[in-house]
Amino acid sequence: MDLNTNPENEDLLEKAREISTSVLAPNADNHDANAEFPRENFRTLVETGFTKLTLPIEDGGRDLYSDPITYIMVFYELAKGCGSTAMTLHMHNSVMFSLMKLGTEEQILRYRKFAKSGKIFASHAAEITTNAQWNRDISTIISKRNNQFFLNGEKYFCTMAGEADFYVIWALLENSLNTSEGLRFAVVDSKKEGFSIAHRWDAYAMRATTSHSMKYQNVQLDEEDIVGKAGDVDRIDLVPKFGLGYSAIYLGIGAAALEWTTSYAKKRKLKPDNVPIASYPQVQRLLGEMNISHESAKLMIQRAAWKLEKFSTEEAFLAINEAKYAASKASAFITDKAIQVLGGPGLFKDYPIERFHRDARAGLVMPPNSDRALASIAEYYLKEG
Amino acid sequence: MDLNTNPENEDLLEKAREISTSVLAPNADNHDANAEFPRENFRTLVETGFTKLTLPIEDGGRDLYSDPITYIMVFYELAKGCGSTAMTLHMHNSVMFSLMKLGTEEQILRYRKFAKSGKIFASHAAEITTNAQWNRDISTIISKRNNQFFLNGEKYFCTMAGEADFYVIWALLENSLNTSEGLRFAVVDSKKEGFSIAHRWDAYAMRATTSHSMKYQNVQLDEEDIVGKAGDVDRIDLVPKFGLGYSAIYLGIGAAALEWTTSYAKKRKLKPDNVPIASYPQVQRLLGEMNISHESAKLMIQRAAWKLEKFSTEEAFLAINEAKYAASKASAFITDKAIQVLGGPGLFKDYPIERFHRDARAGLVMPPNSDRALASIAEYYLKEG
Amino acid sequence: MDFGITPANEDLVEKAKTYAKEIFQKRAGKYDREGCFPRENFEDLSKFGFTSLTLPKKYGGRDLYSDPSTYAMVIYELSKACTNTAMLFHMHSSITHVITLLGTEKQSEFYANEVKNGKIFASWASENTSSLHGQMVMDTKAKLTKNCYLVNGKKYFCSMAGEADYYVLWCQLEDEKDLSKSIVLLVSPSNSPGFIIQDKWNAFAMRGTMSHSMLYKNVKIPAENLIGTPGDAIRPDVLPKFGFGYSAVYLGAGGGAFDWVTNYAKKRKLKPDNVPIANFPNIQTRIGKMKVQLESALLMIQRAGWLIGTEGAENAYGAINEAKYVAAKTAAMITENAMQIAGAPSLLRDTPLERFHREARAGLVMPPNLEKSLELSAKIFVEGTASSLMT
Amino acid sequence: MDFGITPANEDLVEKAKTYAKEIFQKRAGKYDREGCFPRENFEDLSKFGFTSLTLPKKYGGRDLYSDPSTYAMVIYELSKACTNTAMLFHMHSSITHVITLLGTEKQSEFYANEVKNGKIFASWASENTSSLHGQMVMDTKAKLTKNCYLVNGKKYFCSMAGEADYYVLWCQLEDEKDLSKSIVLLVSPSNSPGFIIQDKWNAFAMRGTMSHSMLYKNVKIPAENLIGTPGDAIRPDVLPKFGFGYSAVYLGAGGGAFDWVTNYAKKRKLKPDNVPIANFPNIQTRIGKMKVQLESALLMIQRAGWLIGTEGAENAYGAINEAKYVAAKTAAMITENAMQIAGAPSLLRDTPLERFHREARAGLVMPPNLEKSLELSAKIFVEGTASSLMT
Repeated sequence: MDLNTNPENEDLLEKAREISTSVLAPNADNHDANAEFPRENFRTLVETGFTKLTLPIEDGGRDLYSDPITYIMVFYELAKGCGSTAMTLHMHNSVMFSLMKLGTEEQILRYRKFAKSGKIFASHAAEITTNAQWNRDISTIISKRNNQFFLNGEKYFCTMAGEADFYVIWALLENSLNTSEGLRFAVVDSKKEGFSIAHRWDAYAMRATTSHSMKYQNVQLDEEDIVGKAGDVDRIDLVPKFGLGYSAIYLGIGAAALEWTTSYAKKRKLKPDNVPIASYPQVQRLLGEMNISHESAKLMIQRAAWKLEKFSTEEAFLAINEAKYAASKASAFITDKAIQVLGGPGLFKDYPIERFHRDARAGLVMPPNSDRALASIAEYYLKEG
Repeated sequence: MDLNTNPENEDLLEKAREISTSVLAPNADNHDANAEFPRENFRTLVETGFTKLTLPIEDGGRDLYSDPITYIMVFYELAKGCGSTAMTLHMHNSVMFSLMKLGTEEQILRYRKFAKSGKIFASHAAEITTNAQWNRDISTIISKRNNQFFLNGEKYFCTMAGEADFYVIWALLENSLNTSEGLRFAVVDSKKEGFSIAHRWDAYAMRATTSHSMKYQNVQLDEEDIVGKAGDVDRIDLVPKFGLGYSAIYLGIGAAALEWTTSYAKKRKLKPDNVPIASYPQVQRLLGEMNISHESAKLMIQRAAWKLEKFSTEEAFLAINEAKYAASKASAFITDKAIQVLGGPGLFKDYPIERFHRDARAGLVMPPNSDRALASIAEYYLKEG
Repeated sequence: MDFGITPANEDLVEKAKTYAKEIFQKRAGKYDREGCFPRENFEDLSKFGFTSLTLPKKYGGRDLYSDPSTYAMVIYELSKACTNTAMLFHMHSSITHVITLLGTEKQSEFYANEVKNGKIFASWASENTSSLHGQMVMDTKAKLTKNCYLVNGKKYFCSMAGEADYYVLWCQLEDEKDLSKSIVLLVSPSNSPGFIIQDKWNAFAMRGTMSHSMLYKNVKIPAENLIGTPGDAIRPDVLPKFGFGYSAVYLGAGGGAFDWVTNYAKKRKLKPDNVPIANFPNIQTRIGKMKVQLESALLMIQRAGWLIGTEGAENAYGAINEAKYVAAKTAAMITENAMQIAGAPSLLRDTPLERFHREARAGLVMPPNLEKSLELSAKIFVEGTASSLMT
Repeated sequence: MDFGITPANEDLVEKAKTYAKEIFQKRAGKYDREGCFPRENFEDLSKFGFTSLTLPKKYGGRDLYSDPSTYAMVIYELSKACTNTAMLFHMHSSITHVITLLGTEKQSEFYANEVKNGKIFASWASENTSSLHGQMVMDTKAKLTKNCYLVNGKKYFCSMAGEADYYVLWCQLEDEKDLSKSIVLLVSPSNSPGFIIQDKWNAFAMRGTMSHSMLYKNVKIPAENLIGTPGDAIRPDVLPKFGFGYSAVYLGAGGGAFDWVTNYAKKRKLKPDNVPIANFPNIQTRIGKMKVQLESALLMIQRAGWLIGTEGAENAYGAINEAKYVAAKTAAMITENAMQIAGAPSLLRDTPLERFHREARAGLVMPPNLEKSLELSAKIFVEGTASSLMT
């Protein structure tokens, strides 16, 4: 099991670290407080090529889904600076990857061009459910009347709603037999008519993702806006890739909490002892637990990425689910303990800890939530084992 | 909510404490090691009237199910000395109580006489399942051929198998419509023919209960050996009473571990410090957790008993389930932490801690096991609330 | 042990439930979001007579600290709607109780009257020692000059700073190191000069408590505003009472989340099953665990209350700490599970779950902190006495 | 980080799996119940060449300590069948490795030959300091008189006492306090006079390890049986290796329970449902949790192994402790859940669950204990170095 990142892509990791520290982190609290999309972060990300990570190399991309270990470590690093930015960038890169795989030649050329010019693509899949893992019960419909296609429906947790340039909306062709046959990606210019925000994203966590609920009313589509064909949903295995990225991002949030808390504990002194609290046994116990929890979860996401690289998505599916569960749990745990290390000041908004704590919580409840992840791990394992 | 024991029955508590310390505790490790029934304990319990606790006062009993708080505190104290003894005595007293409630006048007179002369009654209900709470899927059958009744079937976890004087076997009349209509108690002299031990009780926990699996092959019964009539199973609400006693017994085991560990921690010193380990913060942390866990669980069982006294069994059902779960969890937790306090020596058979640890485990898995208890708490609460 | 509500005070718990449900619940989100003092709630509490509950009966109060279990249940019910309000109500009720307990007849009458006029009292004790460290250190000093105390120092977590009408300052008399002889309570009208808000309270949790850091710069307090004799405030029959109420406050965050989410689970249906999620085994397991823990925590609070009532706060010190520990843990565990049950929608501010989750978090870190609670529980259990452990 | 088994040694893990399943599994219950040394297993291990795996290649070994991950996986597989055997195999393998690492050419050759003749080596270090306290204290003293060391002292947890052919004694040279200059390893044939079993090993867990307490009364050991130079045994590149193997041993108890119970859950059906209990959501949740933890623990062990291999045991010290912590916690958690899944039948000795549960318990208390592991992890993480933390 080789968990090293590909040397060819090492530059990306370094760049990610730099952007994370110097651009993302300084702005994160503000974006969080105002629940606003980190536009200026994206300006940097476009400039540095991070919006083209998954594009083919001949297009100036890095084809990074062929090196999943680097892919996840990049997002792990970015998430340390700002979870919301990392999440939205991951959505963009993942959906872009799918469009490249599923589009017709013309579509591919078109989206490439947009991507190269810095356009941002959002992926809107979730519908109202809970506890469901990969929801396939889709009621957003593409219908056809007089050679004109129309999109109608409602989606939840639409990251970058009102902010992306294109929305990639998971929808069913009217009258299709089942999801496998009828699922398509409607790729729609966000400036089109018929979109409305049904419910603003005023959330506890990941506030800067602006994941509003969106309503689509007779959004007009042309045939070229519809990507994919029957069976593609089974072929592409996109959803597990999303999941792998989530795990890296949620773990990055925990890693940031660990780093910040450690450096705090090394400096903070209390009267009358006047030694850093890092030398107290209670604090060491907490830091030890946090550190171990982070290390194990990191190995779990690296292993999942390695499996994705070496084997099929199908074969990596179990490991990806395990990684998602482990990473979410670890970050929730780490940020809980971080607050304990700080004590009362752990509640202050002056410190980023409470943001890390909130953002990490999203990992536990966003689909696939922990209970569902566990059940599918068990089902899958019992079938295989 | 008055959680005091009835002053009239205070003598029982004191006696229970005394018997527990001076008779039960000294023998407990031996009975455990040899998986043998604590016969000499029962001699003392018969002499001191503890086998007649639930009989009517006019029979020299104490009618103790009318004072459930004292009842459970008596068994809590006894369990500190020997969990297996407390468990088997509880089975005897509880099933005796039922016979007094459900028997015909002649039957009652007969069983009273036996009980007064020191006979021990066992209650054999469980059949092979797991995860089921109150199993009603009974396949032990009472059939009738030519005015003679026969008992056939197999039971698991038959406490005092081969040791009690009478077995009270939960069985169904042949061809009955359902459990509610057909359930009867077959009260059988243990010396009758047709009993065999299907599987010896060589268990991890509660070893001295000799809870073998029993097989019944054409055990002959007379009509007078069959107690109860259609609908009794619903009326009597016996099962929750069993459950309440379990919770007290399992908590008693945890309480014994807490007491023993505390006294150990006050004495044990380590080189080079030479202060009792009770003064180490890590040990205090553990003892604090153990103590708090014990206190809360104790309140939970007292509350359940209080509800059983003041309201119907139906109304106390939720609290009893809650108590069973809380007590089992608390004792498992306490005995886990006790081993941590001791460190390596926690593994020694020279100390009773490992027995407490094992016996406490039975509380988690014996029916109603923890998962089932939780589910029925939720179901019941959601219906009520 | 005879737990539960004294019949004579039963009306108070019922009233608290009603106010909570009909009035305070609706306002809780706003106070939290805007981080502002729940003034309307305090106006109502005053109108309903709740702000004088802990005053002696002769001053028109209900002497509720003599019935600690009921006192705790009132706080618990308020907290299930608005944890901030419950916390501040507890601060006000405790300090007015202490003023009339330790004060002179004249002082008691005067301040009781002020309470009945709707005045609100704050009490500020915390200094810059972390919750990790046990010993009390008091850097705020009071110096007697002529008829006035001159107070200088800095306090943290000053609830209702800039909002209350009276501040009760915990300070140490200069030139005396032994806290049990030198700690004093001084009452100051909040409009006296010298109170400076140093760090605005902008917190993750308990946002409506307005617990700014305060600087005292030569605050002048008339000598007659000294309550009791030096050291009284940390008398073992006085100090633990403050801790007792916290358990009810924090458990309320758990109780509120539990009520909300069980109700949600009964109604919420998912495609394609179309049965309430309350029927799912995993959700039932969670609800069962929450329910058992909630009941245990309530009993631990009632036990502490019963001990205060029968044995005095000094001898209830262990039980008070244990109740705080269990309550804080339980509230955190319940809100965690409640969010898991509700799933992704729990992140939205439309549901109160994320608010309860944050409030419960405060219970885990605000003093007495969990580690110290455990240590105290062990010491008292092992040694059988609480002596000299309290400060 | 390139984890996993070196292809050259892949056969060993496969063999270990096969032996475990076909031979050792069946015997495990007996050794546990009777509390006896797994002699038949050691005879087989010797026959299969496993007892010389850690010897240098030139002495016919496989130098397996140079491939720590494979070493750990071999132990893990053995432990899934019989945790006692795995533990003793690890003790023997580690001390024979250390002998050939620190010993002279002549010593190495001699003892390697003895291993190949089927001799078993034990290593006794523990003294009566509790796991709660960190610092190593050595009261067993060796005094050089003429050509012999005279050894006196008392040791605890002496695995294979009365069973092994050679005992390696950890003692301190008299008149030198600094352990790094005075701790010595002395090899003694087990039939030398002066070894007295003081307390028979009668334990709840790891019953087959025969870890009696031993008294040394004027045990005479020829001076030439000194291995290495004083202090070598606690050299930072030597000592941590012992700890590394424990994680694989204890995790094996979890792995064994996991395999058994998932298989059980697939087959076990209950009336009236008649579907395997593996279909029940609550059981799936448990299995999912167990699986994730097991995978994480395996990775943590492999990471520690990889670090030993690439950076040396000294620099892997933090990772070794972390692996031990996670492995012990995981094994305990898995056996706990496995018993819950199996329900009441898990109490019966017909199932191996209660045995695995007990063995896992040993992992929680045997050194390095959990508290110390956490502390070490934190210190190394915070300070970035393991220096001077090891003894």
